[in-house]
Amino acid sequence: MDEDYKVIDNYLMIKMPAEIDHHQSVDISKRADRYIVSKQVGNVVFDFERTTFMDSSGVGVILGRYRKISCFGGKVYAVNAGSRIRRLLLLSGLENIVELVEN
Amino acid sequence: MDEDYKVIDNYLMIKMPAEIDHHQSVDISKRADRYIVSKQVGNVVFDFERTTFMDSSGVGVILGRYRKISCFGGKVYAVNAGSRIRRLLLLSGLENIVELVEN
Amino acid sequence: MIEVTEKKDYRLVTNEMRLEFAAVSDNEAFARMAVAAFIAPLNPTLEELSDVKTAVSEAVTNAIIHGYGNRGRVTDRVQMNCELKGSILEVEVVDRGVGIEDVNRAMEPLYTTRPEWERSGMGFAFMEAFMDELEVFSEPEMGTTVRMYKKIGLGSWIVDEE
Amino acid sequence: MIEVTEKKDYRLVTNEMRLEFAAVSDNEAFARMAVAAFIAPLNPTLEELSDVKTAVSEAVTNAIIHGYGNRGRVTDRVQMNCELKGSILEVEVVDRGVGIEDVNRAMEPLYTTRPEWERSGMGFAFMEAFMDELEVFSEPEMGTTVRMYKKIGLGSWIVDEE
Ligand SMILES: Nc1ncnc2c1ncn2[C@@H]1O[C@H](COP(=O)(O)OP(=O)(O)O)[C@@H](O)[C@H]1O
Ligand SMILES: Nc1ncnc2c1ncn2[C@@H]1O[C@H](COP(=O)(O)OP(=O)(O)O)[C@@H](O)[C@H]1O
Repeated sequence: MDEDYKVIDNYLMIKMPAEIDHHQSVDISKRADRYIVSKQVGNVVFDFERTTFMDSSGVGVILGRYRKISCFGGKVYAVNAGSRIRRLLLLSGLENIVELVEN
Repeated sequence: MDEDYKVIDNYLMIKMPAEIDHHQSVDISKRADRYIVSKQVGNVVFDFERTTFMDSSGVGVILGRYRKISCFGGKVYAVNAGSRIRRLLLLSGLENIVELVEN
Repeated sequence: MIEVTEKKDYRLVTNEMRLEFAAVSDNEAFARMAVAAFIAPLNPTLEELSDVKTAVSEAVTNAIIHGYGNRGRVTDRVQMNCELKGSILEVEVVDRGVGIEDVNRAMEPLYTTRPEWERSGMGFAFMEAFMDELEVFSEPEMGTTVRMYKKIGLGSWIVDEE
Repeated sequence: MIEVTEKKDYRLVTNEMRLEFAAVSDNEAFARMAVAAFIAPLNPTLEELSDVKTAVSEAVTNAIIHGYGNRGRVTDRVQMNCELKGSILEVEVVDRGVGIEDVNRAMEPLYTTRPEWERSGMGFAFMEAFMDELEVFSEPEMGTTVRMYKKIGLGSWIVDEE
């Protein structure tokens, strides 16, 4: 839902859904890009507070946003990423791409 | 588990499981009857506090205990029965057999 | 006699699954969780979820204990076929077990052939109470098919029928 | 060539289910909930549950989007067969889609033929990471079978193999 997307200064904050699979990912990417383009945000923050499941499709969403914004110097951040999601990011080699924000 | 079965005076109190289907019912009836016989209890109290699912097998458990104890003047009671379980009991015509205890 | 399998018009079907599982009592819970997961995208109410799970639990339990005589063999199979046409759920539970001699009698509330297993005789009555429609096809020695329909969620009852 | 179907020794099988569903993306969640419900009686740890759900989600997603080209047709079918031998889970995900030209290459981490769909190329890598064993059988134009094994819960790894 759109209340899960908030622009604060130069940051797009996305409250990720409970389950992030291919079905959900398509929708997240589409919405995120609409904000990135229309509000000209430079950075994206993924909030995993609610997330209880993620597969490699979620990795694709993060990588895809990174590719869109990194050429303009933007960064991607992950907040509330539990040990499971950290492990998926590590396995995918995203440790140098996603900045993990400790809570 | 056996901590779900307690004898207090002449009452066997059974904490019913989260899901009461045929698979579970066989076990409940067996355990209950062991207590009824060995401790000579006259009445049975079914506590549905934890129960989120019940099908007609649960009706069979209640009826079965009723048949075992009613000839000696015993009664069966239901506590913490939510609207769903009340509806199942009503549909099965158990309203005159089971005493619903309000909490 | 009513044909149990007919040619399907896939233009109306929005989702479908066919599940086959061993006739063992662990799978009673499995089957109702599977149907619950299948209808989850329709955003069913809690009551609709309970209704469907109860009806499926009754039909699957019957297949396992009556159809296959409660013998717990992994090679005895129960089928559960689910289909969505918009917001209409169709569930079919099929066994190749002993079948039912007199379906009308079997469907009477409180009628059971297994009082010694503490069956209450309320299985078919619950299926009727909690689903919108119930059909039972059975033949002795051939098996039993229970077919049930229910409208889920907020959609309207729009099944084209010719 | 390795045979995908072989004669089964049912003495070792403690439970089995075969699920067939439409290749639509709603069923990614459905398939992983179904496998979770199937292994529930083994009392899996939360980590084991996540591992199995992730691996199944990868395999089923691949069948839907790569095997059947993401076209969302209800008549395209994915099969998921699950079997328990004691505490060993076997999951097989089968599609009759386009198949894979070079399986070894497909299994390399980060390799994907669909960067335009933002696939990360980590699907097979996750299946390998989260399951104990992974086998992939595929033939162009015939389809793909992914078979995975994992020991669940506290039991020991006791599969007789001849
Ligand atoms: N799948 C089936 N195969 C054979 N017999 C069945 C089947 N389902 C129901 N029956 C018969 O119908 C009777 C009534 O079924 P039901 O209303 O579900 O009550 P119950 O399961 O409590 O006996 C059963 O006792 C059984 O004789
Ligand atoms: N079921 C399948 N049918 C056809 N091709 C497949 C299938 N599964 C995987 N592939 C091929 O293998 C590649 C790698 O798969 P995977 O590691 O899961 O990564 P991804 O799904 O992110 O592309 C895919 O891009 C695709 O070309």
